[in-house]
Amino acid sequence: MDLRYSPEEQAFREDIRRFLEDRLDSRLREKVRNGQRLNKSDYENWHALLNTRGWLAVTWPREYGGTGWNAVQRHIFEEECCAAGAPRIVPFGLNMLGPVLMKFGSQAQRDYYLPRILDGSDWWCQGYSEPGAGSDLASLRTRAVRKGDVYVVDGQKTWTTLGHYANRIFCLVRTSTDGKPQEGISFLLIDMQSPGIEVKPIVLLDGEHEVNEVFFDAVQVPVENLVGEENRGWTYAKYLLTHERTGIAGVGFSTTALDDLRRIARVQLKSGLPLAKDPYFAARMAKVEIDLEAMKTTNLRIIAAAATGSAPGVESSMLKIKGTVIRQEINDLTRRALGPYALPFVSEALEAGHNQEAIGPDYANPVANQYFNNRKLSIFGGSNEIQKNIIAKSLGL
Amino acid sequence: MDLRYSPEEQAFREDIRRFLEDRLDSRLREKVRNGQRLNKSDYENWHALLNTRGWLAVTWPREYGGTGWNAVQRHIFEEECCAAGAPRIVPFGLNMLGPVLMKFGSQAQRDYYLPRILDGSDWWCQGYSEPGAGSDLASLRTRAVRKGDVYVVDGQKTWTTLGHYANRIFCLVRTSTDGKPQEGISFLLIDMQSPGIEVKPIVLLDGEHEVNEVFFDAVQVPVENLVGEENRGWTYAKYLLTHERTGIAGVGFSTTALDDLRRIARVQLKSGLPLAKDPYFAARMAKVEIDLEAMKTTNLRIIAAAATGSAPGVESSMLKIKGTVIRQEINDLTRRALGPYALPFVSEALEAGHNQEAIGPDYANPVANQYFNNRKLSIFGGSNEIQKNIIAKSLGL
Amino acid sequence: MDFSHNEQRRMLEETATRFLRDNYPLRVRHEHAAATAGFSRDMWSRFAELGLVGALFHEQHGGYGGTGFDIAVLFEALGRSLVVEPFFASLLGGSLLAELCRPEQRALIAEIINGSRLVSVAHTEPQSRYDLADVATSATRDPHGGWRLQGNKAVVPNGDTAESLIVSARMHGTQSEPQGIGLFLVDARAAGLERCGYATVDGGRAAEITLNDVVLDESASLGRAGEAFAALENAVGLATLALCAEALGAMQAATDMTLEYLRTRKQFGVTIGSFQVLQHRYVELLIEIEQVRSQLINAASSIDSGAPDCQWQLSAAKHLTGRVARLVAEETVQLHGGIAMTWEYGLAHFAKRLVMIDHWLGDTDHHLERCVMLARDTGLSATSAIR
Amino acid sequence: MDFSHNEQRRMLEETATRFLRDNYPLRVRHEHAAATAGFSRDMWSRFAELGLVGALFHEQHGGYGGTGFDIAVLFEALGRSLVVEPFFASLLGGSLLAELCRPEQRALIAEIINGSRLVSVAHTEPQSRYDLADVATSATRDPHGGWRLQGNKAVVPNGDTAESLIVSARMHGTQSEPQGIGLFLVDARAAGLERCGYATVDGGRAAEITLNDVVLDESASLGRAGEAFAALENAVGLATLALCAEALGAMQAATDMTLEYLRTRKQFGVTIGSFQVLQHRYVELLIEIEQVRSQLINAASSIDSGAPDCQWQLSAAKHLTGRVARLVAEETVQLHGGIAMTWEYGLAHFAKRLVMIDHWLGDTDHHLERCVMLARDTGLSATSAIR
Repeated sequence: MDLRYSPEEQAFREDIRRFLEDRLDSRLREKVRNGQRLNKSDYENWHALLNTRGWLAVTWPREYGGTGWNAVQRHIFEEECCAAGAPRIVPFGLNMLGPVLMKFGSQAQRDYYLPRILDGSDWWCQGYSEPGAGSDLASLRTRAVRKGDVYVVDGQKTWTTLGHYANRIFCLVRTSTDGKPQEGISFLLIDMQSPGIEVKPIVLLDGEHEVNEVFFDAVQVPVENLVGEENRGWTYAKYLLTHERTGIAGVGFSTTALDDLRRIARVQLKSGLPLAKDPYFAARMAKVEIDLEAMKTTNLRIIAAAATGSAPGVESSMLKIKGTVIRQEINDLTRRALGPYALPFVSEALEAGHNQEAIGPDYANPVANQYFNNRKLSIFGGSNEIQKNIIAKSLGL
Repeated sequence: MDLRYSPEEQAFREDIRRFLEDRLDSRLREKVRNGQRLNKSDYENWHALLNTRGWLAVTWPREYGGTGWNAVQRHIFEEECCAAGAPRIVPFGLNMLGPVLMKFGSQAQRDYYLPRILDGSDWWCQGYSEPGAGSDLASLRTRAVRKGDVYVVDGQKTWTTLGHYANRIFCLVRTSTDGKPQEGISFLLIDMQSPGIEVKPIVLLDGEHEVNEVFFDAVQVPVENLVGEENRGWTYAKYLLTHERTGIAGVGFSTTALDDLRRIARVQLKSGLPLAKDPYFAARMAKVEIDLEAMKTTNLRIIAAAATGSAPGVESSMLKIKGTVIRQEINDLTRRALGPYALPFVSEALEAGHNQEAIGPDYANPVANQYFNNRKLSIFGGSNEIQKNIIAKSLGL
Repeated sequence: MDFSHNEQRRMLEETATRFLRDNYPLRVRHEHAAATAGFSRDMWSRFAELGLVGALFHEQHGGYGGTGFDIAVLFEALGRSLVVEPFFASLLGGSLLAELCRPEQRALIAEIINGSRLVSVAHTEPQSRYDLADVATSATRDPHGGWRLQGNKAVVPNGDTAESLIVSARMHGTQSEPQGIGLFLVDARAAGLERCGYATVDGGRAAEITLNDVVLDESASLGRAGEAFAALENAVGLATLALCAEALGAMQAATDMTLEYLRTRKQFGVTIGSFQVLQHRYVELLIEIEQVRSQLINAASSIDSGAPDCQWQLSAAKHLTGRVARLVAEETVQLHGGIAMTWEYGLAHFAKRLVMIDHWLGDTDHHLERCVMLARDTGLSATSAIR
Repeated sequence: MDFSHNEQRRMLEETATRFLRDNYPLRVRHEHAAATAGFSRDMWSRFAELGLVGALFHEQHGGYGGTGFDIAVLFEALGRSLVVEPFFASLLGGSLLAELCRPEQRALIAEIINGSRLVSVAHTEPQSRYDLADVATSATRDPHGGWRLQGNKAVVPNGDTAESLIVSARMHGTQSEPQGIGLFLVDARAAGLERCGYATVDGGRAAEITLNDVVLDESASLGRAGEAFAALENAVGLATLALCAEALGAMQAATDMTLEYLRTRKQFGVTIGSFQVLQHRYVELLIEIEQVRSQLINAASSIDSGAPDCQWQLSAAKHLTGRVARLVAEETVQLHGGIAMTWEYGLAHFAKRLVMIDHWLGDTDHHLERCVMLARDTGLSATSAIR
């Protein structure tokens, strides 16, 4: 039993830290730290920077241009990125589609698409959820009918994150209604410029445009864009969903968020004293700090198991549940910490160019919004209720 | 909107208070206040005292020797009894069987049994639960087969509270296996002295004997002891279970328990100061005090509605759930308040005669035990989960 | 004991509820909130005509209500429709005026009631958090008579549109002493008064206000010496009650929407309301909401009867409201799933208001601590609201 | 990074687990608990022979373990079987002796390890609650050399049967000063020492001890001046870790029983484990138990590496253990229903131990507060256990 990182791992961490210190654009870093809006080119620049260093495809093997890192290395990389104020890596091409193509795609698909993900030629988005099929993915109804060399696709996808930036979408579509709902699903790669595709924004509760609806009206998709076999898409989709994701507990995000909270609690005053010295608030902070401290080790235990090859099963569901609860709790405390200054919301101040004077403390503006926006954490990506069902099922209940 | 008691109600309260001050045996009062064990004659004396004053059958109409009180009066009576340190009224004959006999019993049954409940000739217990049928009462299997003038009863009941004191038991028995499980159940009155009945103690987690198993081996029960019609017992049982019970929220018990907790927190020291001044503990106490303050009014709102005739439906389920949670929370805080002195447990000190010196503060001995014993509150009498199911059903879910 | 409302209050409730149902769907609410003022002047006039503003005031001040229960009934209805018009600011400012104003200022209250004048209270300061006694803004005697105000005020509700502001300022004493606080009636266009308005997360508007040597007449000072803090505490008490009632209304709306969704939304071939986990979690909300209703009754009753534990009852109500409001907001969103995260579906707006009400006039921690302090200082323990 | 145990520790775990499985069913545990001593002397000897007592001590003191992880592994196994033999008292007393004893006292440790001597620590006092520095018992110099002890000790684990007691007493300073506390090795039969033994709710035994002018040799004083408190803190740290590990073992046993029950018990014609509400509540327990396991690893690691935040990690572990232990106890009882309330069915005994562990060496509130204080005093914030 040894909780220390090996000298190699520590050197690896140093490498990353130095790289980020030297090369991460300070304007971008500030935007992330201040909770301001990132635009498309912010992400593109960040991806390009990582790609020059060969660190973009952290889950890919070296033969495809990936890092070949193990789970612990990926974890260190994520920790350092969070700590440095780097944007997240947009996961759709890199962490979702990439692994599916490597395992189930044709040689031609791999040769064509994987390099384009790395060099930024393609921005992928995900076409899984539908208005009638959220947690119950298998009941999806977007139809693809084969006509000669093309599939004709009709239907609607929703919750398509950053779909307005994407030029390609990978979709689950129904190619058969025989058998169980899962059995007639296929996995298609679709060009967003195809005639018949329309992207409509969904404005979220904080007024932000982050997700979309995507409509398909007789969209023609070449049959060579089918991944694997027809009607086997459910298998590929599940592979994608359960594919080991180191970041699922969000420990890096929570750590940064708790640091922010602590900083705020040291300067926010309550009856003239720092809020951090108020017994009630200090106890609330200590509680979540303890939860997070334990979660760091829970996370690493599972990562370490994954690094030695034993695949994390229900453990990733546990990480998802407790990890999101902790993150949401930190968001909640940060909101509380502000007192009345949680109320003002100046949307324009989320833009980097904004230079009007802040209302209240300069860290206050995005806080309440972040609290509300992060309610999604326990809903999206398989709601916490679904995760509990999965765990219960694995126990034979 | 007026939360004040009317002058009549205040006078009524005064009457009761004076009666309890004058007549409630001080030895008995001390036993209750110190959490010591009550024996059979303690209960019998208390019933007899109330009966002399005509206040024993608080839920009965005057024509049967009851008080004829409305719900608010009953509530006042319960509050005063709790505050005075009176024992509870044993409910099986008075609050459970009595109303059933009045509504569904024969004239002969009413004439014979009701006076015997009042004068203490009969101590009833309840034969509902079975080992295989706890929350799922309808699946009960104790069988009664009619043979001439008698039913022959075979089977087993469990969780029979104070069954070792009782000379009679009212039982749900299966008289038919046709139709739905509910449809073949009958309601029988059984003499505990009948040959073939055996009562075995169940020792609870605190080492106390409070509940029993009752075994029936070819017990002969005269057919005139059937209440109402054969196979209609489910209706009577449900009437009994849903029959309006003012005390279900346990507000009187919680109030007394919170008073005790407050008294303890004023004398228990933490770092030389009263625990009641410790910010953490004070906040915990204030929280449950607020919950209880709100619950008092929730309780009265429902009682007031019942007093004007509108029957409380799911509201009594709400009272049960929140009322037990509050009581358990107070028990938990009292346990915490004691610090290390929650640990000693001298069983003999629960006897009234005991006069060895106490271990730790004199209020400490029964506290942890009470906490554990009262875990039953959310299980027995329809578990809180069953109550939530009932509410959900009533909402059409 | 009587838990029903009298005839007049039932009428108030019906009037408000019917009018809002017919004239104030969520779409209209969003339009009003998006306007420059953050509400509709026209709608405000209609509310006034209907007598809803007058319901905030006692007859002796020209109103038709003003008791704790009047305010509770009205704000519960406002909360069900998420009304953004300035009832809260008007209650705060109007109650202060009603308690303290000079005879010649009484016309102002009539103007508030008929909807022609908007008043708010500039009390909170950048450093004061929820501490009512923390006032750094100074009021100094002008050698030529009158007063000069200097300082900063924070998050003043509807402070950007109010024509009149009641400003608290320290006449003497240290920064957090209740004594020495004065209240001043200030014209929002007064020289030296600057205001910076902004939207709030929950759909309203507020302002930061700078008082840079604002010169006031003698008559601007409200009430007699030493009266201000008690009057402030009373007005804030009524406004706290109002927020609890508004939250109660919003909780009901949020849970009603959720029940409807649980009954109709299908997943895995069945309505999601058939899942036992969602049933139980929904039921837990209902139980807590009943508790909030009860404590609201306790608090309103304690105001109306002038009970000695009135401040405890109010803090208990605000604490419980804050605790339950967060639970209801988070759980109704979670029970819905993704759709609740959208602007289009209405629930999120209720959730935002429910959570942010905690940031007005003291959050759940502040009021729990206040309950502890009140009980400790006065020796008042759980004297029940029911007497 | 390596989360697996080394060979020796895996053997310790296997030995303890196998022996307990074969020789220590709950029925046997109850027999031992009901004995006058509250445990079985014979079983204690067998544990000692097996090397389980020696696992509490470092090699340099004649043991075969003594690290945080050794203690964690052993007590987790003891917790799964609810062992009542005096491992806890022996760890507390033995660690103190090992750290402070004079050369001539080292034979005592060998006697502890071979099971022939039982030692406990009489430190807590009637007024001290969980405050380690609060010692009113006095140690005064005897004019003829040696010491005289005067005072009262409370809830001393196995204090009624221990042959040797390590008694803390104040040599100088005010009642809650860490400095000035001394530790004394006292024969339990010493003149002036009275003890009153009793059962504890969780199946063990403890004693109240009165020291009425107990006269001691000079050699009874352990350690050099000023060392006592630090040694006490270390020994209590190890014992705290042990309690957390024992709780973890008991939590596993309780949830395993519950899973079995959920899978087999039928109601309404189906296994109760098919009810989604019970599934989710059970899953929530498992998640929290994994968190306790993680924090136990953090704390053990911080002890073994002498990390500067070791006390924070220990308090974090005890806080989390207290919080989760109550949850697991209450929820596993509730998930069972009535049967869990009986003495006969085993679960209640695990539930009682789980809840009462909170009352040994500081409850969940005490340790949360301690985390706040430690972070505040030392400026240590979340330095992670993972380095």
